Amino acid sequence: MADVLCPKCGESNPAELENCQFCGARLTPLSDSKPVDFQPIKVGVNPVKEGINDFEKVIPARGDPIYPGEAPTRKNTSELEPTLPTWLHSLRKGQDSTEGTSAADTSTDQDLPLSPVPAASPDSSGDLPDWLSGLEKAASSEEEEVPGWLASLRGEKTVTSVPASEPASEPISNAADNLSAIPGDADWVAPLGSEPESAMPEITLQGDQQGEGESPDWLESLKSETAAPATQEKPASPGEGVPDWISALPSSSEENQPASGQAENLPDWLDQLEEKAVDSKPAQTSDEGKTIGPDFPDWLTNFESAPRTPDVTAGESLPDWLSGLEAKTSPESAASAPTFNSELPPSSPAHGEAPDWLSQFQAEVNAAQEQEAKKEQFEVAPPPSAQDITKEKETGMLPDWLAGIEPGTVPTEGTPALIASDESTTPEEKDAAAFLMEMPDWLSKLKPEQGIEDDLEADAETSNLGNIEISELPSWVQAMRPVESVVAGARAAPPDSRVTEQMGPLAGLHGVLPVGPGLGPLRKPPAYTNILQVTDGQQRYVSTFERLISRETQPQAASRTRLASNRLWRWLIAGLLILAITLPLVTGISITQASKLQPPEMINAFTLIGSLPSNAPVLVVFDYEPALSGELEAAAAPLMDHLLLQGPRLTLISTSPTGPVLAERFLHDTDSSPLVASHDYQAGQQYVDLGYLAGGPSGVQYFAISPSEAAPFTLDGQPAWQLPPLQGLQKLSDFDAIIVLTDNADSGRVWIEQTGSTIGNTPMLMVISAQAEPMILPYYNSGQIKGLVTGLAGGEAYGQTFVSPGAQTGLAQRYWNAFSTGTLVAEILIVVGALWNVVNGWRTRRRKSGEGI
Amino acid sequence: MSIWLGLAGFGIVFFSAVLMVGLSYLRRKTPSVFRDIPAFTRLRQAVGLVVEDGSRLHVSLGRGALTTPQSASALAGLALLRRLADLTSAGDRPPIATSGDATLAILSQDTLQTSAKSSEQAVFDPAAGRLTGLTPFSYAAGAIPAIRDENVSANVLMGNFGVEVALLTDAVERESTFVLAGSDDLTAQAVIYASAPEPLIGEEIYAAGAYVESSPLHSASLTVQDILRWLIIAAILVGALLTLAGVL
Amino acid sequence: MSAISSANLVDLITGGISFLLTLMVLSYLIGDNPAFRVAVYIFIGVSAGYVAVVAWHQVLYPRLIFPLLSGNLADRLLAVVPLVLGLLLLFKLSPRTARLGTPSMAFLVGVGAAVAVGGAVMGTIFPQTSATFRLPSFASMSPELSQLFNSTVLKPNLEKFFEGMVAIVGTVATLVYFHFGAKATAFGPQRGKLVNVLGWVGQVFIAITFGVLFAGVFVAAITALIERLNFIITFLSSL
Amino acid sequence: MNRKSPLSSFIAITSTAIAIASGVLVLAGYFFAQKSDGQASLLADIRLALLGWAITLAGFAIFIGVLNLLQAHFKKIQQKQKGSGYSLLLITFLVATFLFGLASPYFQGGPQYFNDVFSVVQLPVEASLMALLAVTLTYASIRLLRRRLNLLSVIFLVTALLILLGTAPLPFLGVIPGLGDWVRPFITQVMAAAGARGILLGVALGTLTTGLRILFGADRPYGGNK
Repeated sequence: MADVLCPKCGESNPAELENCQFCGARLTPLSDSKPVDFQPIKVGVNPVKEGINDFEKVIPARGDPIYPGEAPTRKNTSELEPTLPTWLHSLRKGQDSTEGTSAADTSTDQDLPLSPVPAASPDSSGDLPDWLSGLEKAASSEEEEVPGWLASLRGEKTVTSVPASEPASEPISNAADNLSAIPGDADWVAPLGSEPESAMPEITLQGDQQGEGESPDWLESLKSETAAPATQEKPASPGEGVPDWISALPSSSEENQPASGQAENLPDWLDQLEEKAVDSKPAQTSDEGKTIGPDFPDWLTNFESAPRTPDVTAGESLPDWLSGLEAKTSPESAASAPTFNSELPPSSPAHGEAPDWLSQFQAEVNAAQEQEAKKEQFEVAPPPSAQDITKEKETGMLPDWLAGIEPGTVPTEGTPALIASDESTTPEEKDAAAFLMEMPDWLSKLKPEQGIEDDLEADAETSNLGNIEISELPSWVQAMRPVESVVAGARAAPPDSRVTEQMGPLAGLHGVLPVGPGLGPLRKPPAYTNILQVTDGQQRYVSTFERLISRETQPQAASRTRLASNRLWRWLIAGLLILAITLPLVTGISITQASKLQPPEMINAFTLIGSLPSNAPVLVVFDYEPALSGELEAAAAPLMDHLLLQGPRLTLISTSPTGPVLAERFLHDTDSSPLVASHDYQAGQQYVDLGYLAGGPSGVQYFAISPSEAAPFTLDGQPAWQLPPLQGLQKLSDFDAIIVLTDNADSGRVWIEQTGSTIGNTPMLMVISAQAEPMILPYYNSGQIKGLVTGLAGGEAYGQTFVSPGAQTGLAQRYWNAFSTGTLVAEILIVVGALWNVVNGWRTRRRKSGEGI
Repeated sequence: MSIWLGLAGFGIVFFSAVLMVGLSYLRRKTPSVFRDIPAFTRLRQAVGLVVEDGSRLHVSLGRGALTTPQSASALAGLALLRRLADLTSAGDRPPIATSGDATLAILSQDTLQTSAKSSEQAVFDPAAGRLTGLTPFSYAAGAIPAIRDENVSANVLMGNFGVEVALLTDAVERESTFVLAGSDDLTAQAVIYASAPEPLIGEEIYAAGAYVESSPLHSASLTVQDILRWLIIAAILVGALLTLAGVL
Repeated sequence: MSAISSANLVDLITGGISFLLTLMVLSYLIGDNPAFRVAVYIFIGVSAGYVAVVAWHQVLYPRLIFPLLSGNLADRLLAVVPLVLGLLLLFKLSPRTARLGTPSMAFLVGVGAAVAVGGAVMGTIFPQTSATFRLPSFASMSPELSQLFNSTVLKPNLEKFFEGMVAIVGTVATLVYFHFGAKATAFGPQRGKLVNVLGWVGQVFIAITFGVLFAGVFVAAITALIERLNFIITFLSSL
Repeated sequence: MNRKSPLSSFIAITSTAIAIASGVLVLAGYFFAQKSDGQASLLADIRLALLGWAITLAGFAIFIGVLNLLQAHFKKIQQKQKGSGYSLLLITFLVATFLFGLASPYFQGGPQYFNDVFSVVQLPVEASLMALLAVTLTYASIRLLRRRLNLLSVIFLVTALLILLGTAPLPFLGVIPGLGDWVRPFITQVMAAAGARGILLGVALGTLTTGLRILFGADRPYGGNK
């Protein structure tokens, strides 16, 4: 690049000149622009928007842009100028802030060209030791300009993590002040300071002292920029970087105010604050993405794709970076995992390209035919966003947009990814994740190069991403142009009013960005878009995009159609089961001989009951739901029959509200439990119902410690412990036996574990539903339960072992035949049905694959 | 003896508490990676579809009373509900939360209200957080209409259920909508394993926070679980060796 | 005479209601229908009312009202706290005032969390861990070498030993399966080889466990079906 | 959540304080329940007191819940929403049951009649719902292989079938020898017990961390901001 064209007059000047020899307009910044420009933007939150609004605002401040109507071919280099302010501004900000704090900066500037890394380290070690290390590591592994990037990346990291918690925790206004009072605020200096270091290498390559010369008016420009949002903190300034900043703050500070006050949950609110502050990044990168005029999609795709280069290269050298990348996949979003994985491969080629892509870009700056090539892309570039705008307008599917952006930002960025795990508390992030499904499809369409070909495969999509990195940068450079014209028109406007742009694709920016907490990208945006001048070219893309959307909704329909429920099967099962059960019940024929199984645990229960003295105090716990009363009554009837024959004093209690009634019913209802009801036990004389013991485990423990305090009253509200059945009972161990009837392994465990310390030598028996067996049996094996009767089978076996004197058959025996036939039918149904389903599924799958081929 | 047991218990809790805090700060620098749980991936997709087609999300929190150890699963469910409520905050209709315990119902209303406020939705319908019944089966039966009648396209059953969960999964199956189900109760898990397309097994329900929200503290909790897990395994193996040697 | 008939009448009515409700619920097998809905809503109403009554008779009255009315000063003071917290809960009835009830819920949640933690550590982690390594010790197995070959001592012990080993492997493998930590790779998060292998074994154990539990639930369900059908049959036959 | 009034932030702060304090106290009561002499410690007493309050409060909450239920269904009826007839039914039976239950102790045979209400309405419906599961579960296990066709599903089904065969006797054959007395016990008592233990331990770990997050005040389901 021997000559530089003056942005103002277009005359060519020697490269070493910093001002145009003809018109005096500044020249040099241009060349610095590219490297620094996209660094801050791609890397972190603020840089992105800073970049943007710098770009908006500095344009007027800086020399004349190209005049509208001038042929791009002639003005190719000057077209690039618009891009200056972005980097320049961030650079300046960085510098003056660092000047404001540490004079070391200027010295570092001189050092930098010689050895970037040491240059960065001295004052980085000053305030940000942690990224220094990363910087050094990076430097070792990267070529010339990469250390700078790394530094900035590192810097960004600290930006987000260090100061974030500060402003976020205080009212918005303070936060805004923090922003405006940059040199004063240490937190601010850290991140800002980190940026120039990152930028240094490039700066020093081309005239850095010039950069310092200008500092005063940058300072004020910087001030104006930060002051503006500070003063007007309202949703109307989305295009702004800083307003976003703030808009992010309310969400955090607001949500955290209660929290921030209290000391107890310090860890919580602290990390929340950090999260929130960090959120501002994805929040508004995406917001800009969807709201800002045509060029922004490309911006973003650029900025997202660009950082990939250093990160991935670093990824190999720096494990923690890599982990940073990994971090995206699992904790943040399972959904993003697939896309991320699929993206990694292309990204590695990407980093291969990016460095030379950089240099190549520098070379290209002045090459006209290159510009031509890019002009094509420029024509292509805006539409995607045009589509987006219309898209927001019609369908509130912004999240897709976000999704489209996120995968770019999120998995690829090294350092931000570290933060990303925090970010994901923003709705936006979630949405992005939630929508990642659709993203690949249409994002790929968004890429101008990709046009309208649609392939849903992730790898195809990622290959697109790969291309973007190389091809799209020019398009955003081009994209500056319309903005130029706008700004040129509004040049005279004061710094603040630059916020509100009247026309051009960027117009309406500010009405657009959702500001404020929880305003997720899912929000349907206000109808600002009607002030957009939609060219027929954009119209074309709108229609294209609608097509894309319509296509995109198809997989949704597909994913909706799950296995349809099969009524026929249900009816068949129901019919057969009912038939198989009813027949034996009605006919009463015995087709099954009595169970010969005599489980040892059942035998133990039997002998234990048999060994009880008469009038022995026995505690019976009714801990089952009415739903399982059928099974438990059948299972427990023989045992209870056997027990009542010994004439014990019963104490009934239950930890489920319905237990007491079930107990009463079990003791008295002749239909449901003829065996037991036949003993006709009398409340108050032979048994006491202590009713419902509230409080679950703690209630049980309370009861275990002091029964009379935990359950002072009977079911009908009279003091229980004076009644005859409870005479002389104080402790749990005073009972001769404890019998727990439960359908639920948990309540069984509770009784075993909570009473363990106070039960003494009192044996505990259990009658359990078959479903609880695996969890309860171990306690029998470990001796904590002395006997166990499990389900219908256990009851039947008990009935076989203990023949009631009245020779009545219990429910278990009556059910036994039906049980055997019913289960058999069910088994057959399961086997047949399962096989049928397997074959069916296999057939359909094969048919599908057949269609696929 | 039981004093020592108590001390040991305290030790474990204290240890994990310190670990959680410490890790949650480390996590900020180097987040941890967790194994893929497809159920959560599908949940995200389902939630996305819910917002898109204006249908509703239904979260059922089970019936674990707060005063019982089963409360934890419900609390995990509530944390998930908050996230999902935020995610769907811009959807046409807020999610429905059904529960079988009064305290849970109140908490679900609080959660939904908080989410509605933070997402600046003026309208909050208290009927969105419902108590559908006070006994397990009445709760399940009461939740069935919510699944069927309210244009629900995605269901999340997370909390303390018993076998009655089969009624819910069956109702969902009849509607052929999405369901993500998990419980701390083993029997319920078995039923879910058989009847739900997206079962969450064992402690996976407690990982929901980390997988859907991934705040440092949540991912730290998972790491703490892993650490304790291996401690327990070590204890088991050592104990086994000692018993073999006859020491214990 | 009239007493008997009236008793029969009562039985007939009660039995008839239960019979109808049973049929209405079972009609769900055909598909969701109004009859089922009616039965369910009646059921919800009744059960809610029932639980509320139980809560009053078994919780609020003995724990709150009784101490307040006829307790000593300490009792009353102790009862005042839940009374206040309970009254605060009333604010939860309206979304506008709901905030005022928050402290009560916070109290409940705090206690609930503590109960959960305490129960998990003292109620599950300790007992289950210690229960896992119940192996017959070799010491008990063979006090003397001669006894080692005494099958009456050895065989049951060896069985126990084998079972104990399976139990340990199963428990450990299952625990390992849940291990969350992983390394991100190009193919998504991957866990270590050992973890994967053990985790797979664990999955098999989990599948078996669920199979057993599922069978148990199924048996319980089919027993309930038998009980219901038996009820229907007996009722019809009693007509 | 609440930037509006200092009151609400005050409430939020106190609430979190209450949650953490009560939780820590109860937890301490768990671990330091006994003094060295085996007597219950002060912490244990405090814990019991707090639990007592919690239980009472839960009782209160039941009434709040019932009122919420009534509110919701009243609203349905007012807005003439679909199914408001059911709501009317629900409300009627709820109120009737409740009033009857409250009054029952105070007239002759009241409790008995109240129990009848339970066993006439609630019990049959619940039992029938459980009975429905017999069909539902059969259907589910049939669909399982359609949903997830993998080795684990097969193992699951085979185990379930083995257990069923080992539990229920076959008509005319009885329980298959060896299956009921050896295979089933081994699977149930050894393998399933081991798996269950592993899962329970895992669940306990999850419970532990979840509870701790509450005790940190990190998760605040009670209308905090998380």
